[in-house]
Amino acid sequence: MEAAEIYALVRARFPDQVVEIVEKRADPYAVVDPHAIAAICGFLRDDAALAMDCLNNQSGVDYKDRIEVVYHLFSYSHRHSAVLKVRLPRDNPSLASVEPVWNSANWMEREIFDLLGVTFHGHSDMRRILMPEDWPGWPLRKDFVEPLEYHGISTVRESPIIRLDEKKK
Amino acid sequence: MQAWLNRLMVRGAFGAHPIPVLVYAGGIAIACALVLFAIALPFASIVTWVERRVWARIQSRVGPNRVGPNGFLQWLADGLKHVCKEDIIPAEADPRLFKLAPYLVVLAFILPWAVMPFSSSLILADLNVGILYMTAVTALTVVGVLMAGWASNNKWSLIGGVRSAAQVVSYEIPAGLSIFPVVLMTGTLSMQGITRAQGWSPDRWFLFASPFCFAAAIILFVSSLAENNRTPFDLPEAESELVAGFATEYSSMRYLFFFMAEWGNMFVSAAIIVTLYLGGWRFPRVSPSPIAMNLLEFATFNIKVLIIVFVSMWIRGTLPRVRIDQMMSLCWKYFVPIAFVNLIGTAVWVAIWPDGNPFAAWSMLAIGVAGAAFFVRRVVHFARRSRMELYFHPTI
Amino acid sequence: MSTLRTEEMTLNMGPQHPSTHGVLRFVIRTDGEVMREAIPDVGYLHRSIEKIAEKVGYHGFMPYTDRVDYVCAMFTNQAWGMACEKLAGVEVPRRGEYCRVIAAEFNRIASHLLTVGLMGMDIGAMTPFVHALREREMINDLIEELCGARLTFNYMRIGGVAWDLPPGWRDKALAYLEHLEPIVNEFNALFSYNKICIERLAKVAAIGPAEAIDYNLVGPNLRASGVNWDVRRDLPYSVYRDFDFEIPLGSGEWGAIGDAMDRYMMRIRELTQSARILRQALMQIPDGPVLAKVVRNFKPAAGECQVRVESARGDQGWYVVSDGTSYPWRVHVRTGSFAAMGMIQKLSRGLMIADLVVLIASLDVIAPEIDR
Amino acid sequence: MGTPATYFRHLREAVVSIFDGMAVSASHLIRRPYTIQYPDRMPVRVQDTLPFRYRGILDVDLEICTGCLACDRACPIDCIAIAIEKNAATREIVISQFDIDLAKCMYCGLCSEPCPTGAIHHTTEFEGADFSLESLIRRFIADPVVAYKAKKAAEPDVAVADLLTRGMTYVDEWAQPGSDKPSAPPAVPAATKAAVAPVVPVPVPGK
Repeated sequence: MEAAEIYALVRARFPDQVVEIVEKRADPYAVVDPHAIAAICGFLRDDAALAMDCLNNQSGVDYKDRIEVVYHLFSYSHRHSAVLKVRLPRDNPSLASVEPVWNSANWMEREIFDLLGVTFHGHSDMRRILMPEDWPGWPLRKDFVEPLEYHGISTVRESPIIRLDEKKK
Repeated sequence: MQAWLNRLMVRGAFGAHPIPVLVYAGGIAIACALVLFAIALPFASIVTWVERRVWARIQSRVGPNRVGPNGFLQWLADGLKHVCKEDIIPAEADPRLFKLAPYLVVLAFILPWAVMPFSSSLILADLNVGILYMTAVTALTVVGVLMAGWASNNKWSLIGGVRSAAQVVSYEIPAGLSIFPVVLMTGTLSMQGITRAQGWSPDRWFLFASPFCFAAAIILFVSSLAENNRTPFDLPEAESELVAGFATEYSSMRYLFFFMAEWGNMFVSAAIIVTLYLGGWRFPRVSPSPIAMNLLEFATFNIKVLIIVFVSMWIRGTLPRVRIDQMMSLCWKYFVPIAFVNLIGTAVWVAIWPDGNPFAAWSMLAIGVAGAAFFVRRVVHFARRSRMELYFHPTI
Repeated sequence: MSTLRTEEMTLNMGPQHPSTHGVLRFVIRTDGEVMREAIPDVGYLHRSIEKIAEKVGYHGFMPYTDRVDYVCAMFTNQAWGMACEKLAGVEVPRRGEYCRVIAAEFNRIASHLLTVGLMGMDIGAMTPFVHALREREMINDLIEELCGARLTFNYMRIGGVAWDLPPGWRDKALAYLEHLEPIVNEFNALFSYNKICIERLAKVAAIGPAEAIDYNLVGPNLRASGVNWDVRRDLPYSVYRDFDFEIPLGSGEWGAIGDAMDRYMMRIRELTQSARILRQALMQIPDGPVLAKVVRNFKPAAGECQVRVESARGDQGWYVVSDGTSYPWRVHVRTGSFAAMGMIQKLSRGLMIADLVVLIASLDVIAPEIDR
Repeated sequence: MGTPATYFRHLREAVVSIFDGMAVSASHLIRRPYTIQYPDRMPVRVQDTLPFRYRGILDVDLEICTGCLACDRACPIDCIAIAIEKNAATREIVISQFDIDLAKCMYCGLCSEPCPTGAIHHTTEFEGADFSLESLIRRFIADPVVAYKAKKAAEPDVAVADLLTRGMTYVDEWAQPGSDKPSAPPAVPAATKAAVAPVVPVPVPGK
């Protein structure tokens, strides 16, 4: 099934929750209402015609004015894929977890929480995964400033090269 | 030796009025020290070098070849290195037990040398319960290992120690049961008695005496691998699971003791197998001189032992490690029943042919030779199939 | 036995542990030898590669992709190249695509050799490990001649590859493939079909097909569970359409379907399939340029794309967002090891400590790929 | 364990497979080890056995450096620092600094790729261990030098002709974007051939 048909089916089922469908791209996507994400994902997985049995990729993107969480879905039984997007505000973004729908979301949501600060409620184990527990800030946000030291360990190494030519770079 | 000391005493070698007990004690002490420092410790050390070279060749590598000719002195360098290292005792460990454990392990490795039948007269004490003594004292290792695992106060060490205890205690049973067929056939427990009951030619070794003996010898060999914590039964120190098992917290000389004992024990258990099943030191009587004969017998015994040790190195270079439950099921479901069958079978065999059955011996020997020939064919097959260059020189 | 009071023990395994491939850490709750649970703790090798991508530009990020999965860096190279080409609509010359496939398949063999060798080491047999690494060295020699590096290849560029095949390389590569097959048989006789090996691996941590899909397992791990899916065949990229090869599937012939033995054998079987692809690719390689014209200041149009590449550790998804400048806005890599690692906590329940080591090795998790 | 049949099947499988495995490992006892005894027991230095494309420590031939800064721009980690000044009168470029921080360099080869003359190139040298990070900085320029400039005339400068040949051979190894290079690249000049051909006593697979 083509991506457009999938989005049409989703729109038919959730007419108000699908915000936008962008088709003229390499990978077309649908933007959906964050409050309905768990329901839409449940529908996508359980509907026999769609049967999106695999959450292939889940990632977050910080667009400076908003944060998007992107779901790349895939169906091994029908061999088709779809992309869902959710737009969230940058202050305290939070979203329903899709872990009850696909177990693979567990770690990917932890990663998004760790690096972008999106909280997923309904997640079984919302902890930092890659960064240390006490790391300040969300590293993949565009306004993140790396602390100069962490527990007394310097995080930067001064370049030993002194550039004579200061204009460049 | 007692007679020899008596003669010296009569000649006045120890003064006018020697006290015999002291002389005997001194003599035994000197002899023990000789065996220990001239044979046991160098053997245990040198064999580490041999093992590393054999292992390396199996793995297409070269192995240690820098210290001395072909790396022969590597063992000395390693020993020196270990002695020079800091002896660390963890703060949370039980210091007394922690220090005691390596000595117990070394003790278990030294004691069996007392009854080691190197040749017809080179034996410290030909106890009439020699083989029983041997199995009893080698089992002491487990006390040391368990103690080391417990005293280290490290969970990995503890698991290693407990695994070792489970393993050694379990495999004592098939090992013991595999000794009895020979005892049944010879009616003696003395090491020399068992050796003398066999001949120098393979058809008069107990290995080929009957199918039961053959199976018993294999079980004894595998059990001895397990008792010495050798691959495929190196669970107590399982490097990839338990870091270094019971030896995790040890360093310096104490660590060396554990591994000296491990390699030394290879010699001890190989000696048991050689004595029981491979004709011991028996050699055809080619010279009337007792000294020459003893030397030849000594060489025969050691070569046989080294071949068994080599096989165990070779197994170490081939097989993966079994899991603890498989190790247990191998012992209790396979070895113990088979060992019992061997025991009963041998009893029946001895009842039918009290003096052995030469036909059975020759056919067993033929089967053995055929197996070896087939094995060589497989080796040639694999060597030919691969496109790697052949290289027969033992060193590089 | 129910009256026997036992106490649970908490063990810390890693990050410095001989068999936690790289720097993984597990907190293990065990009851004697049997584990209640192993809780993975990752992040010890986190180098913020996704953040670096936002700072170094499209061309400059290529050497960093080597570090995403340094055991099979060709695939990360290729995925990054493909993502950029998809964003900017660059067409790679056919010879370039062939060079990519040849390099990548050699890398797959090298990576699988490492995996099967590590499996040997993890269950206590050193010899298979050294033999596998010896073979890997020979491949590294070939790749070194091709691109000048043995581990972090940086062979591919946006629009093709950086070097053409050197003179005489094709014959050497074909000769190596001739050498590989008897070695694989020998390896099987030495290790794979060894009774102890089969006993250790069979029936350990079996994963059913539905479960594997649900946890997003990919690549050989997924196929070991019987799911017939290979990106090279089902979403063909590059020139994989030109080749005739089989996708081995797990059958559970040693125990349960999708057990550690199935996953292990999947790699052994893919060795020969990769050799088959390589032989065809080396014979069919066309003439022509290997690198398309791509401007130095590479600025794809604003947009986003996802590419999927069948790496040695399975379907690797690269999600790249471009905002039209010369720096990518966001790069996200979804790797096979990350998904597999997320499953270990569930699979570890009821296994023995020795089985955890087997489980890690059979899932072929590589720390840099998890942490990135 | 199951039936007696499976019991004996297990036994037989174990014996047969261990027998075969032992045969394989025994067959390796009579094969030549693969080890290269780096660094001392080799007939030739290992550096001389490495392929021409090997990406070792960077070297710069200042005599043919054009001062175009392409390498500086291409470096993803800024480990190259070049300072140039354009002399408006003579239209010459004066290079006053050319530093490479080898501690930072990741040997990716992106700098030598755009070099027009092959001045900056990877050598086969890789032994870079040193006692301080400072000593890993290679400073190629003590006093400012005038950058090389390709002459319009056909005759290249005799003094740098050899360097240029070497440099251009190096450049030719790289795939040129869009160029229709022949499938088998031209034979490498004799000087580099020794480096390409394997001289090590390495068992070449398939021989």
